[in-house]
Amino acid sequence: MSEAALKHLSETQTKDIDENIAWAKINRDVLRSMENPRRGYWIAMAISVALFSVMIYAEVYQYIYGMGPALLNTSHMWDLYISTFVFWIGMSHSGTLLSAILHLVHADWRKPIYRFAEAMTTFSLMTAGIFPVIHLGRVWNFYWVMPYMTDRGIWPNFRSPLIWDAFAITTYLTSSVLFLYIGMIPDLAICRDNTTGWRKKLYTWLSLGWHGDDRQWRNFRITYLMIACFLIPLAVSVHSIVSMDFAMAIMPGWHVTTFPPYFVAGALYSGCAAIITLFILLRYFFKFEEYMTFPILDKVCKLTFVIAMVWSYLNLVEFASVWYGHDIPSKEVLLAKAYGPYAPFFWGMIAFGMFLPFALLSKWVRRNMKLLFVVSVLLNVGMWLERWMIVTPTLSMSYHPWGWNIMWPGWVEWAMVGGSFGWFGMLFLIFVKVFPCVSMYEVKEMVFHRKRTIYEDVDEMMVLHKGAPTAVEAGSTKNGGS
Amino acid sequence: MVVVLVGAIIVIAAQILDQKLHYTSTDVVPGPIVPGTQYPDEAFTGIDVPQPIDFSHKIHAGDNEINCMFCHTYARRSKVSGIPPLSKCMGCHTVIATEKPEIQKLTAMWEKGESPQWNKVHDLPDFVHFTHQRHLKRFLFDNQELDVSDAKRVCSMCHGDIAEMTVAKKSRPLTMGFCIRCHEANEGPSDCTKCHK
Amino acid sequence: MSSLFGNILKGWTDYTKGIEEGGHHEYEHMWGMVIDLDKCTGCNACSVACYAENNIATVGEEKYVARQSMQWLRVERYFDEPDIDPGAIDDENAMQERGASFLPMMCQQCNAATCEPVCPVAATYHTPDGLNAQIYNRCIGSRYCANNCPYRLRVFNFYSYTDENGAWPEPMKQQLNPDISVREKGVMEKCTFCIQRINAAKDKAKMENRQVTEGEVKTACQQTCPTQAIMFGDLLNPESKVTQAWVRQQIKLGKYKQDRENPTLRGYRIFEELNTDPSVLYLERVREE
Amino acid sequence: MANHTAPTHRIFGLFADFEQAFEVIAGIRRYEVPGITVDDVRIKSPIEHPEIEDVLGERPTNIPKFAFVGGLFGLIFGFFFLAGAQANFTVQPQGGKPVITIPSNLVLAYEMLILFGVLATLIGFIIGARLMRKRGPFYDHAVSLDQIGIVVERVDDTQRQQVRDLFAKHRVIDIFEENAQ
Amino acid sequence: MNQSKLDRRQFLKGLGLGGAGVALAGCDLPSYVTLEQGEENVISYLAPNEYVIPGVGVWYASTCVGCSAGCGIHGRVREGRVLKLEGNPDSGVNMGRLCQMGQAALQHHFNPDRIANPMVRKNGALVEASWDEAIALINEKSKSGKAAWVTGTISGHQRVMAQTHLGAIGGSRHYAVEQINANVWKTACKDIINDPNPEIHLEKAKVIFSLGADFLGTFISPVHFAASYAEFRTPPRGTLIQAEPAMSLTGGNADHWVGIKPGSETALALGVANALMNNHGVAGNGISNATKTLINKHDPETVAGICAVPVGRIEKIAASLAANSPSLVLAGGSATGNANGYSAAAAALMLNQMLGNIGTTITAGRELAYPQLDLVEGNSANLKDLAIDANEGKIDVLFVSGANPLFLAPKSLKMLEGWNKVGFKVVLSSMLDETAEAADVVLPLASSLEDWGSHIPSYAKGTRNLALQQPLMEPVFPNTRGFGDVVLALAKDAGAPGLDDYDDYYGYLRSAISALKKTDSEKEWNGFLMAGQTQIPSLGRKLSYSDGKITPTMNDSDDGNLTLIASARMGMWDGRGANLPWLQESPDQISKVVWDSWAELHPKTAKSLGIKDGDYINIKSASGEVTTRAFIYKGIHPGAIAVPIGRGHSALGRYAKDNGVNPLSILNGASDSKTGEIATTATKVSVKSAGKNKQMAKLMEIDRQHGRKLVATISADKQRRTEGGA
Repeated sequence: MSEAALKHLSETQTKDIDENIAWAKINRDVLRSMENPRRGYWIAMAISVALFSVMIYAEVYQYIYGMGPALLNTSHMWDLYISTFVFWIGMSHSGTLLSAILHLVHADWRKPIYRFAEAMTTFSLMTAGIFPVIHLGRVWNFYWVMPYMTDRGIWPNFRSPLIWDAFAITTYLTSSVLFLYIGMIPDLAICRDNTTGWRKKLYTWLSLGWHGDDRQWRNFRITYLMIACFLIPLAVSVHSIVSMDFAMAIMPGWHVTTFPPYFVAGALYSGCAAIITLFILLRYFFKFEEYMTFPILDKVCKLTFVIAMVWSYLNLVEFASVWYGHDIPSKEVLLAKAYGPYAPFFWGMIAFGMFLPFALLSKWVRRNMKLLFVVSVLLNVGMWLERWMIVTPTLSMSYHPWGWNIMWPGWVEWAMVGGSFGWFGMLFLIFVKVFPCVSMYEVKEMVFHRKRTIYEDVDEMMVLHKGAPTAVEAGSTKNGGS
Repeated sequence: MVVVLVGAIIVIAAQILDQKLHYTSTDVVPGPIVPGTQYPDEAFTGIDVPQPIDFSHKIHAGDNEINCMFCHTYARRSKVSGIPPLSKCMGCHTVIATEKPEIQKLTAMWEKGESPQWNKVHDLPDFVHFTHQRHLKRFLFDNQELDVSDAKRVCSMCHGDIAEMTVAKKSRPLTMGFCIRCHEANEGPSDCTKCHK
Repeated sequence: MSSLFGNILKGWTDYTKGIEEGGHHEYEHMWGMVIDLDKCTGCNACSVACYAENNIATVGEEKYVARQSMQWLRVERYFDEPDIDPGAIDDENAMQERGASFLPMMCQQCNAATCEPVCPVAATYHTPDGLNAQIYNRCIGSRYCANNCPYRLRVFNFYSYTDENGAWPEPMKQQLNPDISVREKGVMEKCTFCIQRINAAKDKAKMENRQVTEGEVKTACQQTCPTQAIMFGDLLNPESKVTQAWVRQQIKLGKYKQDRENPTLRGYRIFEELNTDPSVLYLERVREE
Repeated sequence: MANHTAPTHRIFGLFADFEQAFEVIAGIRRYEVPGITVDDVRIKSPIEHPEIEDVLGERPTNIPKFAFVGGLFGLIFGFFFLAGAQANFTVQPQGGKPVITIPSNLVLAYEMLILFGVLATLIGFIIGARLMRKRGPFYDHAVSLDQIGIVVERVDDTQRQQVRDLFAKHRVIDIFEENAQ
Repeated sequence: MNQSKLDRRQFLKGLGLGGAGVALAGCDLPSYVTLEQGEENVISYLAPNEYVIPGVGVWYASTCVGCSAGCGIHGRVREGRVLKLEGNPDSGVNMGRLCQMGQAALQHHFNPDRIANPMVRKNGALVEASWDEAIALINEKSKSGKAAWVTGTISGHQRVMAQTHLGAIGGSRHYAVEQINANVWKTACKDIINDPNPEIHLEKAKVIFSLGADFLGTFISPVHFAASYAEFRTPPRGTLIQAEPAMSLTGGNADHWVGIKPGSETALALGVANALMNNHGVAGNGISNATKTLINKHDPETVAGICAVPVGRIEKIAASLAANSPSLVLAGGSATGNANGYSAAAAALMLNQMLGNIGTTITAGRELAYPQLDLVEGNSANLKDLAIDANEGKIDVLFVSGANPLFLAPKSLKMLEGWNKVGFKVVLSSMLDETAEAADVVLPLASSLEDWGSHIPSYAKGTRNLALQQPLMEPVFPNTRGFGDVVLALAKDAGAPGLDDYDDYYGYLRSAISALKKTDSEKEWNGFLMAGQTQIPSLGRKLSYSDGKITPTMNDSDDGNLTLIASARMGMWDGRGANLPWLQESPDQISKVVWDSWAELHPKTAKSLGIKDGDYINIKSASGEVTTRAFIYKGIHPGAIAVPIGRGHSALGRYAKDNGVNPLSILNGASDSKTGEIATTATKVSVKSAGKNKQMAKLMEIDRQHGRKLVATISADKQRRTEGGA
């Protein structure tokens, strides 16, 4: 789409979706997005694979030589691995938010964009799940955290927040994969009906014999609702549990009671920011202007802003409670964050996380795709810094001054962090070419219901009884469209 | 109510399952051979280890009924049972069965002042602390029902029926599970640091 | 197959007991230590003895700079008048007027250890001896325990030190103590109060059908200390010197606020206020005014 | 009610216009075809229609029960599994603290509740929606695009034509028939 | 006798590696791989003794030769390997305690860099040779000229053996070289109180005023003094006052640490004496009038100017000494490490006399009845003599053992030039140090844990003992031989009389000690070995006092340069500990630096020179320069810079080589006027930043406790109230 057309669109697009869009066009557009990857796709894929390969190399290196090359040390036993883990867990909250919460409150503007958000949830979790494993000193024994029966009569320690993590992530990953998958079944049936070859086989197998009868739809609706209901408390519990990795510890700067809500808010925040990023990318690359519209983007941006403010508030509450709580070690950690060697990163987090969201209030920013893209990426950089600033400064300044020192991550750690983005990108790129990243049936529903609503508004039913042109007659295709 | 009921069912079911798992093998193997002890068992077929000299436990401990601790004399004094010193072998074999080829091998070594390099049969991992001394005291010397001459019944708890073996063979798995089951059955210590060093 | 649910009722009894009696402390021993900081000269003999006894790897300069060193017992040194800001030094105050302060720090064997509950695989746990044990072979290296130790007394094998370029090139390997494992990379380790010596003494006592006696167990640091500033013994044994010292200093286990009749007594435990309940009692350094 | 042939036919009509399809069901509901009730009607739709379901009447599903049972099982099993494991893990008495740690087990049992709840919901869905079975004979790709299909079951010979007429009246696009015998 | 020897040998032979092996890499295996059967071997014993039980550690007594203190040790032997050393509780020297160097002796024993085979220089390079070849070469060359021996402090039968050999090859010079010594103190004691090695009772003193004597670290017998120090600190608790230019370990434990200008210790002692006489009415019995005149010249104000110490502190020291009796005044270390060192020691003894300590805290020692066994105490004056004699061509054949003159000697002594003038150099050593690398023949010695020997501890209270050293295990390197064995063989080859009866040094030692103890019983001999020592006759000495010569003058040109203090540290000692990774990684007690040298600088000095902590600095004297990193703290006089001795090897092994710098190399060669000791605190150096900055390997980056209650300090008054001793 040309610049001018984009500008035009940004001024004229006022509805979440054009309800007269032809249903066949929806199918066509979405199915087209799954085919014939272009050069940009392959470049992105190559970058992702390259990053991921570096990660694999780093992991092999770490496997052979131990955790030393990551430059972890006696004070800093955790560093980027755990902060990046928290970051990715946070990213995963976007899909749940958009899908489940907005589904429950019947915000139907979620429909064109929730699919990729859910995919993001799943893949972020799959990325996040890597980190607790690779950060283990003896990674080959990672399965010892699982509660399985052995003849040795030993079990994991269920009191450890790390075990809670393992349970929570497993549950969350299972649930979110199912949520994504179940919501996709009608679309898989569409794909099945419109493809040939291996895709047809795949979709036939995956769509479980969906044929859209009313029993299926009814069960589908309730299943979807049930899982959504399960997912919301789950999502909250998952990030609370992740926060307990820190809040349950005794360390100053970690032992904070506001951490669970703070983490949840931060998670939703980074998730929303990531949705904006991917929204813009998908819209641009797959030419989804008609589905991922400016009004929807507006709503996402406003939502992001609101959550950003919640997060900022909780952040300030934490600072205030540390400051007025007058626990000296905690206060030292806070001051060290603000004035110590990590200060640039701390202030970067404040700037990107607390102040940058105000840019989202400007309509001009919200309509300026390139700028908004940069803003959304920076928001996530801010959130990544936040996680780093939670993990590392506390370790640098704990109770015993003997352990005070500054540590900068080694190349292995950076490779892992970069590689995690490659891994996520790789999964996501495969996803968008194998599965529909816009929910076709739900866009149709959205169109259908909105149209009915409009008809009701103008008392259209009267007109219909008088034999006025029906939607079929008015449209170029059988139903709807202009 | 429901919670308690389902919980009770789970517990009872598991108890039954556990009982089964615990005692399935007693059908196959006769009861405890050391009085006053519970004896763990497990389907383990054993591993043969070749040795430089074909020493036959059957001839010594089986046919001639030599007490295990006659040769493995360190067992009651140390954590390791020890391989008998060559001088002990030669104590008898300067006189007995000198014509056999394996004994002649041994004599040759003795004269050269070398010791045979035995291959370890029952080798616990290096991070495990196992003491023969304590186990012998618990099962043999402190056991009113067992005479010291019956040492091999105690030994065979972990080493199998050595008296019937030609070259020693690892006939018990000696895994942590094996140890744990015996410790549970006989109320041995369950503290990790007792065995892990 | 061990009984998965068989012990649930027993566990429940223990649980209620724990509630009523504030934890079921069925301890066989409660090993404790007293370190007199007035006698400690900071000579480092304890630290080297610990290296020798416990197969601790030396790491070399580079890794030491990266703070990946492995010492279980470190002798810290502090200055009373540490202000080395040159501007703040006038001629009157130009130099140290006292010596330094030395602090031997080894695992404090906390009775409410912060490291124990966070280990995902229960590789660190409390033994019936009142020790905070570390089972090396169970450790998966999540390092949560070390993060949660306010004393920073847990060290991690960031590298493998067992190869020829490691800490024990041949024939140094021959010196390794067979009573304690050599830890591989990825394993957390820490001071054990020389648990191999404790276990040897307990085994010996059991062989002789008696209790472990006072003075029978000596930790490597205690044994070598030129000024005998380190005392070690069983706090459950009322006769032991350590118990007597704790009583004399009016310090009780299980409390984080000691109601002492005499506040000028020298005994204190480090970070007692965090309620970690350490088993190491320090006696304050004494200096002339 | 004529009953001279067994009600063995199924008739499937494809409608492009959703309103007309609704009208067909409304017609059946008004007994425009004698002997055919709304219970004999199934629809195949590209989207979810709560409105049509209203017209079709209450058709209960068991999924909430599945979810409840799954969740309850997860909660109880989770708690007792963990408690059993802890009670059996003989080195667990750590520092004199309780063997069975209620708070941590509740956290984990909560996760188990959700996990088993979700899994049971999935099973309930597969069972309730009759998924993973051979698809019925009446299916048209148009259903997954934008047309709505109405299946009338248990139609006997006399009703056949009436149903076809009703369909035709409401601008049916295509009609398929099948004798279920 | 032969039979018992066989037994002993057999015992060692029997201890092959049996039973449990080395627990190596124990943790890395997944637990299901416990099935290691058939992969490890067990070798049975051939014919062990009854008490040898695999899996059970047995303790054997021996003697530590890490320094000349001669601490008794117990070595834990299991499966034929010595695993751990502990102090021997029966030893009067260390009472069961051990310092870090004693602990680390194991790593000397198991060191990977030990010499495995004899080496002979061929075409300029040392190549491995057989013992026969090496011995034949020595026998051929050693008769060719004026021979000499260089050893460290040596005593017992090794001394006898070395001197027998020296006599047999017609030499007369024996240089006992020891960098870290108390020669000045002992000489002063001999001259002034008529006992070179008086008993020093730290535990009886209520105040110790130490002029640089680092008795907890490097002074005479550190472990013994540390034990006495512990008693001294037990209520009623004594006060320690330490005066020195750079903080030593003892200074680190002082109640009052007085950082004085290097070389001004004598003046400080005189100033204190002045305050005692004038302000506290101390009479000064036995002090000559000449000395009193000198004291009167040194009123505290004057002294304060000389020493750069506030007057108040001098008064305070005097008050403390006057109020608490008995007290003890010591001098050593940096106080005696300058041209005026003897004066400092003399002044310290004078103070003791004034305070009436002689006879209470300093009492008479005992003299060995067999002076031929007594210590030849090494000193650095001998190092200087060696350099001079070698340069003057007075030595043709040189035997070196237990000393490393090429490392210790300052460049200004031209030791290497002299060394190269010596025609034939034989080094007996277990490690290839600088001296061994420059030798013509290197004979590999067994380690101290593999060798027989007898030692006289350099300091003893009460009775005198002969400390016995016995092998704890078979040689790690089978082609090495004990010092005694080698020298015995050489002496026999050289035709020394009376040695033909002895096959080896063990036989000699046993018969010699049996003769000494007038017993030939096996049981008693085993008793000696089990105790690790045996008492030998000694004669009491008697103390007297006569003033020593005190010359307080300091010819210190205040040229803006700093005074270099080559400080001695427990750990590296004189450099012999540098190849032991335990000692390298054991942080220095004060600076907490590991694996490298450092230069201590006062913050004021550092500021004026523009140097920050961790900066590389260049220290340049008239005879050379070294570059190391700065450690900035207030425990050093602003006019001084201290660099520890011990590192900076160019040889010795993988851990020592190219690690740190050697401050001895740039000393200017000045020496104590009386004893000839090389002055370690008298070299002027210029210091400038070398630019780079690198993080130092240190145990801790911080110096403060940051409000935490880590080391709490209570005032002595309060302690006296609660624990008595007021």
